[in-house]
Amino acid sequence: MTAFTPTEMMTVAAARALKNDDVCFVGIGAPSAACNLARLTHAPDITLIYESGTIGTAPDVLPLSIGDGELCDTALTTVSVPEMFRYWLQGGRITVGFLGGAQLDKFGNINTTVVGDYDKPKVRLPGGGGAPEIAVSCGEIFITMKQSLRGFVDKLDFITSLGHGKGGNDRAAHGVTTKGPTRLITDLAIWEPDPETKEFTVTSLHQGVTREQVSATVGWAAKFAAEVGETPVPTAEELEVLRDLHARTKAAHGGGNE
Amino acid sequence: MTAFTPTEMMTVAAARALKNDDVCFVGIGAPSAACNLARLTHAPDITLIYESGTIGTAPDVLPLSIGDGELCDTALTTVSVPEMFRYWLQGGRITVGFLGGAQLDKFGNINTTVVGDYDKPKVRLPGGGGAPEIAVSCGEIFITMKQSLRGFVDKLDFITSLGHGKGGNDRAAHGVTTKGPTRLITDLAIWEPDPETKEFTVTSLHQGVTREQVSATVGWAAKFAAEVGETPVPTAEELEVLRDLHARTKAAHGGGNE
Amino acid sequence: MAKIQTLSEAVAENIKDGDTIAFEGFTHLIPHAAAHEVLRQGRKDLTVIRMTPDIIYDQMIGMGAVKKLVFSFAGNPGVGLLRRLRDAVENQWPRAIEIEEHSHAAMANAYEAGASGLPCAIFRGYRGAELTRVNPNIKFITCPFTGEELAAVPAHRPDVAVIHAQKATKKGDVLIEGITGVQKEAVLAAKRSVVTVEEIVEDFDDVHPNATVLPFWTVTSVVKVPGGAHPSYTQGYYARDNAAYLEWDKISADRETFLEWMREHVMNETPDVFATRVAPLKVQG
Amino acid sequence: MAKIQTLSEAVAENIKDGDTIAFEGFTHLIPHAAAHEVLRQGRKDLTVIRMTPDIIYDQMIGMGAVKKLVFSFAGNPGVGLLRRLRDAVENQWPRAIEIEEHSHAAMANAYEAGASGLPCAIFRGYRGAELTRVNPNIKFITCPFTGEELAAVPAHRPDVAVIHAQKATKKGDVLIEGITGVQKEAVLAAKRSVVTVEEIVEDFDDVHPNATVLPFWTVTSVVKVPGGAHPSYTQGYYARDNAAYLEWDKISADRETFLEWMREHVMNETPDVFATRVAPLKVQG
Repeated sequence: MTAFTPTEMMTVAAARALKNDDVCFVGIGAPSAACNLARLTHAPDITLIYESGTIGTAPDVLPLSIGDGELCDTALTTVSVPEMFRYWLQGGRITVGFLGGAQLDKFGNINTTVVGDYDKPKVRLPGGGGAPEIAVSCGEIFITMKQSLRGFVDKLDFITSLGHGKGGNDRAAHGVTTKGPTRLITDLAIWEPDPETKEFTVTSLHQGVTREQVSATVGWAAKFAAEVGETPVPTAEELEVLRDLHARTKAAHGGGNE
Repeated sequence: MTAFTPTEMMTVAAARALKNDDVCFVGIGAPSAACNLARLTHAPDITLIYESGTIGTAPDVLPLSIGDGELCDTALTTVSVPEMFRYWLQGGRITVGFLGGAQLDKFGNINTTVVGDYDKPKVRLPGGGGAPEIAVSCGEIFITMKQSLRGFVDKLDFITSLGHGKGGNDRAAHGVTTKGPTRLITDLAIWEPDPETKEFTVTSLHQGVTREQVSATVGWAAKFAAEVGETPVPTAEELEVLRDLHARTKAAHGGGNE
Repeated sequence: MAKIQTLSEAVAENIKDGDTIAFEGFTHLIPHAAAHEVLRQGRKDLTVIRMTPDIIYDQMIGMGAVKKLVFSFAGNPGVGLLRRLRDAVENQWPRAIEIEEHSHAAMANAYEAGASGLPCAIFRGYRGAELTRVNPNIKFITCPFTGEELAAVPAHRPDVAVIHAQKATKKGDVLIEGITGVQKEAVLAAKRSVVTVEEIVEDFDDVHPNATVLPFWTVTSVVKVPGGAHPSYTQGYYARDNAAYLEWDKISADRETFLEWMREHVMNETPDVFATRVAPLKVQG
Repeated sequence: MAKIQTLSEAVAENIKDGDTIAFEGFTHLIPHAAAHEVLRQGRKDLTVIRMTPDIIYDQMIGMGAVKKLVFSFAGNPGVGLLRRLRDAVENQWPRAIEIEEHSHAAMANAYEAGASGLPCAIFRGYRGAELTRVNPNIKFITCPFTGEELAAVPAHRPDVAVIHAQKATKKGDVLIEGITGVQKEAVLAAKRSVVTVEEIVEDFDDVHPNATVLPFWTVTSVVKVPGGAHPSYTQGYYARDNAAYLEWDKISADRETFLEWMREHVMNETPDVFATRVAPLKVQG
């Protein structure tokens, strides 16, 4: 068996959750790697959309931003940004949206706006960007984040985008009909919302990870499903394709940086 | 001096009212001939827009419809119909819109919807198309119509598009800030709204036309401005360009009809 | 996910009695072949939406397939009135039809709102226009920032959109070029869609990056029907058959002439006839 | 009617102290050269609108030219946070700035509404999102047909829009290709506009009929500035200078380093330097 990093495990686990007929709203970083890994392995017909307007894109290397020329060059078509948010995202055509952020709570609500008070922030973060509407317009949301006490908090400083709100039916009470976060994929585990409370519960631990490690890296009392599986390790093919993708990316972008 | 028809006089008079920097929303028939005559004579930089989405079009022959391929082929760009009505018409970018119709009243209100009752029409006309918003969104409106008792009526059967409403400030009372009909160009005369009452008054008679002829072909008591001029007859150049345009049009479209 | 099908299959699978259907194409790319197949399959009680009903709906109305018409301009473009539509509205022949009448701006905005997943569209429209009196689907809302009154209409959300386009890929992606009208919006607003095309190609790699393209997963059914827009035109393929538009004025003037013509040229024909109709009208591709 | 001018003339004529300006370009085609000229001419108290402030506004904010920022995502794309913006928001250096914060959807809709001549945009947005608490320019209206609550934001109507594009004609028509972002909407929403371009050509006769084109009469000023989007990219001309984005993270980390860099690379430079900056990044046209 090949050795792999926790980040690789996270990316592979996210990729596996995608289906061949999914239409994904992709963000930069782990989601971009996961979506393109899925496209290059089990989901060749998957549609990848970046908020810059590129629809059905198939980049040979991972983009540096959501608006790289490579995304446009390889896209089926590129539309304006207003059209992207109106016809495509709000139009309800996206099956899976990826989100992540500086802070996450146990109901999948996310903060990417400020640490501290909004008017006198300790750290001014980038803000929501597409997230507030991605969170409510996509069929479902996958969240990818590395676990840490700083990021997995009991109470967000600011709710940038809605997950399951206060849990239970709170999402529907906001007039939202989409599923919201159905999967939280971290470097340690896979979490899914409890069907009733909507609180994230661990349903699968990555190889070699203990419940204690998981609990020690979240700011709330972590819950575990009745049956917790072990995430299958990355296959040789998954690792090879992912590493090739990263190597091509480094060669392409690294070259430009010298 | 060359002989000319009343329709030619009407088209030439309408063309002369257009300026080199106008942006015109063109309809089929007399407006199309007038706008293209202006473009081929004194207003080479005029922008002609047809509601099919063609912007900055310069057809060599007059189109049969507002969506002929020739319009697209010669346009600077062609946009979708929603964009045309949103960004271009409602966006307030059109300086002059042309309207005409089955019935016109003395305040420039127009009916192209029904003769008779709306629910039990004697004649079901085509309807408004772009007219309701052309009438309020263009900087000003030129109306071209041949005078007749059937068309120039005291009371419309249906108000398809707003002119000066009931006259005076009625247009502004509808929340409309554009000028509305500033010129009515017929086969007999040029009419302009009275500055106060907004009722159309004859400001220029075409050569050889009498006040009696004008009065006899409208269904209200025609008013004449304090000073009524005589419309300068078409110049040799105007007639030549117009007739060439019609000849090219007949040759192009006639051929397809045989 | 688009299926590449025959026109007969596409209509049978996607268009049902009582459906609300938008056949779109603004002067250009009018899906006549698909409409004829709908008539051959005997669909009835349809609610048909279209900015410019023209000949395509004059035929459907005259054949009694239409229960309700939603429209903004009902003329025979460049020719005159629509005589079958008039006969239905004025004399209820062959049946009474309901009318929901809008302006072009309202219709275009309603498609745009449908494509955007919104329940309604707002626009600066209908001021002083009497359609507000006869169409209960025109309302007004107040801008919460300026207090300005704006017109509102419900979004179009047809069961089916039917359009004609230049090309599709083998996967079912669709390319529309030239006067694109409201077709992209109509397809995105509809639950299902049938797209007839002039040709099916390998891919769109040589197409402009910002061309109007509908991805295969937004389209239900793609059918190759060369000439399928006749007597309207397809940019890059064939010109408008103006003689047919002029002729329609005479055919549609009389009920019996109309029925006879429809029997001969529609009911007893197949989609293949469209290729022969446009053969004399070909242009440089 | 577009004037073909120098960058110095275009900025002097169109951009005044206190103006509301949208510099747009979504990752692609960011008008850096124009922003530098605004700084050189010492404009101040600007309200700047932009979906993604990134380096261009980090520089303007750091130089104290900005009074208010309207935005939706303030990061250094692919790199991290914007350090000059943070210093202004967290420490009021070199001055305090007002913040009006939206989502991308709200910003895109606000430009679209501005281009459409509407006072506001409506969309399905901000549900459960806390920006509604801190931004009074987010309101809600009720759909008159379905009763659904929809978010509303005021239209963007900047005094000036500033963009970079591939080409202009001699008349001043502007062509934008590739990732077109919100630039067309920004120009149509604005009272005036300054457009820098890579080259000026005779006409657009060889361009796709549905390409994104702004006619000359919608544009105020056109300026040829090859490389004017550096360190972002211009599709068909040159690639993104990723090293510059990474370097910015270090330059902007310290106030003195920042000021020194701005003096050397912006305040004491001319627009001509942009052509030399992109020379090593050229791609096949």
